[in-house]
Amino acid sequence: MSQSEQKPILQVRGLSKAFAGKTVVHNVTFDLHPGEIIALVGENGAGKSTTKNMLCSLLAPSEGEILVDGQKLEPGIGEDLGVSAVHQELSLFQTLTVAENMCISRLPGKAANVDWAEAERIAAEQLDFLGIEIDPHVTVDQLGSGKQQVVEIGKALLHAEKVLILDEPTTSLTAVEREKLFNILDKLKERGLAIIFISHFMEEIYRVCDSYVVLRDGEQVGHGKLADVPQHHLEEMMVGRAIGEARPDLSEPTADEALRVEDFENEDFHQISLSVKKGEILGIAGLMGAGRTELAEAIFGLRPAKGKIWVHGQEVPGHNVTKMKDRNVVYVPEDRRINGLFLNRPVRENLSAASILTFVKRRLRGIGFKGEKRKANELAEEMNIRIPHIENHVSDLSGGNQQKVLIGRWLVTAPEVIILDEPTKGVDIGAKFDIHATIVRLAHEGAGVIIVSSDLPELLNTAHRIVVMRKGRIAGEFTRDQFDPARIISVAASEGGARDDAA
Amino acid sequence: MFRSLTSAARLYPAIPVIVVLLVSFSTISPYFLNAGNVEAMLAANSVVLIAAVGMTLVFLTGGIDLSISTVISASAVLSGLVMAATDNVALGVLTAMGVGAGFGAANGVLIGIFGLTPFITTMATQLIARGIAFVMSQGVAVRGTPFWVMDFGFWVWLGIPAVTWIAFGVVLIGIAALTLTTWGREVYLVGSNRNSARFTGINVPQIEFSVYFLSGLLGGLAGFISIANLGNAIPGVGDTLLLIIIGAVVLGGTAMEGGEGSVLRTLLGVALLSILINGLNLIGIPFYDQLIVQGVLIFVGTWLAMKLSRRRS
Amino acid sequence: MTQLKTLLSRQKWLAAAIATIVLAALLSVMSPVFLTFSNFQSVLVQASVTAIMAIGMTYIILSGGIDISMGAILFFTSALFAQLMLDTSSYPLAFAAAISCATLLGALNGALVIWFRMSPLITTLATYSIYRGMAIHLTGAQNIPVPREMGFLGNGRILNIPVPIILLLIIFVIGIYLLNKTRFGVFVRALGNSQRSAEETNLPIGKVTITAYAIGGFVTGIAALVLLARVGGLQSGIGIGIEFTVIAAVILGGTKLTGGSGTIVGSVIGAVFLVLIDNGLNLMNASPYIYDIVRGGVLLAAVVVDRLSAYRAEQSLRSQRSARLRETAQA
Amino acid sequence: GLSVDQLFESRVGVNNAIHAEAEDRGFEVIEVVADGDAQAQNAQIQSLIAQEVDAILVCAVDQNTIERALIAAQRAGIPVVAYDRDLPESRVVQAFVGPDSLFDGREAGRYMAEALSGVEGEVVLVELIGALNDQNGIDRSAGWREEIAALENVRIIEVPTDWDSSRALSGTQNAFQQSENIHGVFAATDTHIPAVETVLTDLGRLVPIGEEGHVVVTGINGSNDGYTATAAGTADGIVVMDLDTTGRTAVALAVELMAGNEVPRTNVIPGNFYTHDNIEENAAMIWGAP
Ligand SMILES: Nc1ncnc2c1ncn2[C@@H]1O[C@H](COP(=O)(O)OP(=O)(O)OP(=O)(O)O)[C@@H](O)[C@H]1O
Ligand SMILES: Nc1ncnc2c1ncn2[C@@H]1O[C@H](COP(=O)(O)OP(=O)(O)OP(=O)(O)O)[C@@H](O)[C@H]1O
Ligand SMILES: [Mg+2]
Ligand SMILES: [Mg+2]
Repeated sequence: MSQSEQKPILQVRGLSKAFAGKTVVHNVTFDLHPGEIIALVGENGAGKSTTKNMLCSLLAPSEGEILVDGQKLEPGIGEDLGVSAVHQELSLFQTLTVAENMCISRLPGKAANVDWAEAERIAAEQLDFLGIEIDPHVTVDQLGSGKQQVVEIGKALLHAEKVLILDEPTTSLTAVEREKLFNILDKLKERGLAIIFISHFMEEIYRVCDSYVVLRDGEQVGHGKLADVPQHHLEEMMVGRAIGEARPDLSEPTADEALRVEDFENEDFHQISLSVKKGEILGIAGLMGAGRTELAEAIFGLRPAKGKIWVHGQEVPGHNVTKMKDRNVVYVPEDRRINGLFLNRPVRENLSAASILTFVKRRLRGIGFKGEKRKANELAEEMNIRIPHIENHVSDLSGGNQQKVLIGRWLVTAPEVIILDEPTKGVDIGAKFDIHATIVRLAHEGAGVIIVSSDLPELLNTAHRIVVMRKGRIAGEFTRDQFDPARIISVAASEGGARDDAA
Repeated sequence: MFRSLTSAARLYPAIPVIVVLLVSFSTISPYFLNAGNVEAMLAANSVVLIAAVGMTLVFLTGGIDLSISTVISASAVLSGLVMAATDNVALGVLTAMGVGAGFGAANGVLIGIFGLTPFITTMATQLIARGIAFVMSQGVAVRGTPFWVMDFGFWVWLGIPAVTWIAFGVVLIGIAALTLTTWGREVYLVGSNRNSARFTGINVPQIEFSVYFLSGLLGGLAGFISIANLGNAIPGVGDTLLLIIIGAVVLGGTAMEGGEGSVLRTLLGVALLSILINGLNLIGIPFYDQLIVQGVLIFVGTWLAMKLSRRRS
Repeated sequence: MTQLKTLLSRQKWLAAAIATIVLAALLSVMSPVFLTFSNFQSVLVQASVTAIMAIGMTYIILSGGIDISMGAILFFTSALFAQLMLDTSSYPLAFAAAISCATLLGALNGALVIWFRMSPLITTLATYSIYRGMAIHLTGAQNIPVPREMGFLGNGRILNIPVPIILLLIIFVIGIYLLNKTRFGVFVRALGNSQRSAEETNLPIGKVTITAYAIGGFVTGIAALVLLARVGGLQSGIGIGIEFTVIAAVILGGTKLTGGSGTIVGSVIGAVFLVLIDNGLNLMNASPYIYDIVRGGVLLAAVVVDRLSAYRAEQSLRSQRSARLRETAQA
Repeated sequence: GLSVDQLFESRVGVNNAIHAEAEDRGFEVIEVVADGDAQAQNAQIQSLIAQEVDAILVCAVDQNTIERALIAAQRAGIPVVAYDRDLPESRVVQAFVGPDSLFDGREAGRYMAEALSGVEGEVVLVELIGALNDQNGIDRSAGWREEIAALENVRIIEVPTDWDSSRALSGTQNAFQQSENIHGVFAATDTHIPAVETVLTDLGRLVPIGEEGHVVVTGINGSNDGYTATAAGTADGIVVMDLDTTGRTAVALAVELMAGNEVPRTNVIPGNFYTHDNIEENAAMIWGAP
């Protein structure tokens, strides 16, 4: 209890923000003490990232004030006051090197003569502290998204003297790296850094945080010590209603094969053979850079690969995206902003993009989009996508809602084989529950499902079978009765883990 | 009523600017709304309008077609030569469209299929088209255009020249194709995010090919229209048009980054630019001061337009 | 060999360099005088104006912008210089006015882009028209001769090296230093990568953008004086249209049109490449009518070479990676 | 109504004369500039017609593509005078006043042919060609070549310039790389002469008239550039156009036509050839002279 007697390092008073007249954050008030980790939780679109943006002085609040160490936070001076943040959408510069990225806002040496050797040393030291092997010389675009996230965290840590804000920092990390990060947070806490931690993973929150602030539709609906609230209570505060135990019933897979690949091979994976039955959900686990995404993309025909592939027992010669789509195979990509969404197009068009021909009624084939709006609205409702209007650009949505748009797009195509890559990345518990339910329902209806996920509990929850990949090869397979988190992780991580970077 | 007016102004931010220009020019100069002046303005801008529709398609996918200006010249010259030799107008139209389509297809294959950068590639084809126009014509106008073609340039229906009707037709087809067909939708999606388009199973090379192809085709048509307008085909006819075409498209509100814009906006952009230039001429300020005013108005117009459309979202 | 390919994928300007060497080799076979020292020097002198401007344009494009008005700035600067020389005959005044005016006009482009959050293309299209109008307004479309001794900038020699080449070298060295060793240089490259990230990282976006455009203006001012000195006097419309050649040089040199990655070396090589085409045509006494066709053809060949080399490099990276994968699989 | 193709020095010279003459006679001039765009010029002429001007003076962007607009002028009963650039095919233009470019070219050519007639062996000449689509430029070159043909063993290096001095510059530079012993340079416009001087200076071959190794340089126009170079003796001679007379005649013709009088169709104002020896005493006759 010594914390609350200390002077708070960050005071947030009546913070509000409105975009074009619509209030998205309203009257948020809390204190943060040195050495305290506070969880900022809420559903998708609750206003967490907006709050973060105000706290690191990227956005000016409409009302209220923020005091850092007693000093008022003015726009743009966050870093000078020792506040820094890891943003939900990475803010790295792809063609700059790791060292350049990490040191960019405080380059060593003079403005007219930057000391690059020093910058590289600082970066290397920081990466070392984070316990990950990344060459500070390589450009960021050569790193996988997991490593990029680590770089981003390292960058923020370099400048966080008083307050560090982490907005969903673990979405691209696997269990091993997450644990590393949490240990680091513990260390930082001991050093007296104050941390705001935004996450949709309840286990993580209970693992690292001391207290919590709950936002619902922009309102602060709860604030206190974590030790005082049980998890289900916290969840209820976020959602505003009681939620049931999220354990979907799995159906029995049939004997028919939905998809089969044999001897798949390219520069990212080696000798892969696997099959999914109709009605079966196959999980693929592995560390970052294990080659799961590449495999999934290759199966869908987005990357060249040697090997054979069967859909519904029929071989697909010279397979490519069009052929796979024609056979009702779909792929929901991992990175929604880069490979998934059309950010400056309306939600409606994003939902219909994969199935324009079947999405709407047409009198003449290929002409007119009658009924598109209605169907898009229905789908948005079905997926529980929160948007003011179906014509809003996708970029206006919160992260979780964007993810739902992406999944919704593919679900309307009535897929028979569906490959999902990190399907619940950045999605709140309610939405995650919805998405899992949808996946299970698809399996019930006879689709073959492959889920690639770094969120092990998710796989344990939904999969019939888990295949573990390591360095581009299949390193193990577990059926439901053999599920054991510790063993799965050890199979994924043995021999030291991830691939080297710097190809 | 008022609401729908303001919302139209937000969607098509060029409209209020056009209205202001129209009102002020017609007050200052009694000749501005004179039928002859309006006809001349419409006819002269039909070439730019047709080409700008092509450029809009390319812009929507995030590309650029620098060759469209000299494709106009090349197709005009070749079509002029064919007509001079055969006295056959249909053959002339076919040649113009064929030459345009040829260049369009070349750009389409190089950029869409082989993935070359649009800027340099179309700059190269721009030079080649210009060279062909000059080689074939030996630098001078191709004479011997059938009388019918020139006469066609004079036709006026409902106060609007025939060539302008053709341009309007192109605009209408462009609007329909972009808003009503799957192809149009895919053009927007490719421009919005190529990766996502590929991951969604859209045939990106095909879409890119198609926009450059159509841009070339429209360049060809514009080349033929230039013959009708001018009476003869000249090898330098398109040279000066490139910046005007790009200016009109961007002024209308179609972004070069892709995924945003429309043919209707381009129509308004062309209208705005041509009203501006014509009006400034009538007011009688010297040429070089017109350039300055034009520049300022292009800037202010686009800025206002952006302000208005920002407020919408 | 594989190393070369890897290098190719990293250093994008190498492709342009190779294309230039191939073109030079071709020309030396076709024309005996091509490989003379004096022709080499003459090519460099001819490329100097474009190359100097391309260095500035590289900053602008790297930062995610573009400047269509560069040619008009060149025109206006030349006009201002010539007019001032005519009126006052004062070199210091004319030089200072021309260079600072060019820098200012460049900076104004940047400022408009930043203050009004406008697309660089439309902004500089507008200023292109404005600057050009200002230039004609200033001189009334008259030609104005410049004093003979001005010629020193155009064809004087220091240590037997032509002055334009010296100027190019100086700007080249400063350009490289600025881009690679200073804070500003990193910021420029960062800005072109992602505007959003730059905002979130709290970079001084306004200052960096304005400076990049100002540099473009500054070097255009220098290029204007060199060109003026070489051409011998102001001509109405001088420099109009040169921006496309400059942009082409930059893009040929491997800089991405959308910003973020590119090099100064590449841009200079690109400028030399473009001059070589004309040099070759002149040397071979080609018919004036086919100039554009050959230019277009060679330009096309250059992009194809660039694309092919990138493709080959990618392929070799792939095969290296799969070989490594197979090794670990066997281990 | 004054419809101009493009603004540059010599055109402005004629335009000024037109403005002056028209003012003397009490007319108002509406000037429009097409900036090299044939379509724009058509539209501009039609808006001049719409403004009910009394007469149209036109310098066409392209001689063959302006007929459409001119026919409209004819229908509206507005007389049309072409200046500087003839419209030989036009059925509308009632009078033309301007240079005789073939004649001017011949003048420059004759001088060069004579000056080089004593050269033994091959004579190498550089020809700086104007814009490929400008009849005046084409005619100047054609006239020059007619006279050059008098030389027996001659080789001509063509350099296209598009009237652009920087292209003239690099073209000349490359031409001199290609051939060591160039004897003469012909510039379709004498504004390119300073660029030629730059190249000659580069090569250390800028030798005044009469001295060993002098390169014969002639041009057409009458600009300050040409005047200065000729007076200094680095250029041999230039053909000077009479801009003032051209402009004033154009207005005079238009006034006659407005009054319903007959005028001669073609009124050429041939240029005068001045050499190093006589240029300074005739400075008053040269529009570009200071
Ligand atoms: N620039 C903006 N303009 C308009 N509305 C916005 C803007 N940025 C965010 N919003 C809206 O504000 C609300 C809060 O968004 P925010 O990103 O803060 O949510 P979040 O809690 O971070 O959600 P998630 O967990 O999905 O990341 C959302 O409804 C979003 O649509
Ligand atoms: N060592 C590497 N060399 C080159 N590229 C890599 C390397 N590791 C990852 N990548 C690239 O980074 C992208 C995503 O990698 P990331 O590390 O996020 O993989 P992941 O999704 O976490 O794991 P997996 O690859 O198993 O799906 C892929 O496109 C991949 O090609
Ligand atoms: Mg968020
Ligand atoms: Mg992955």
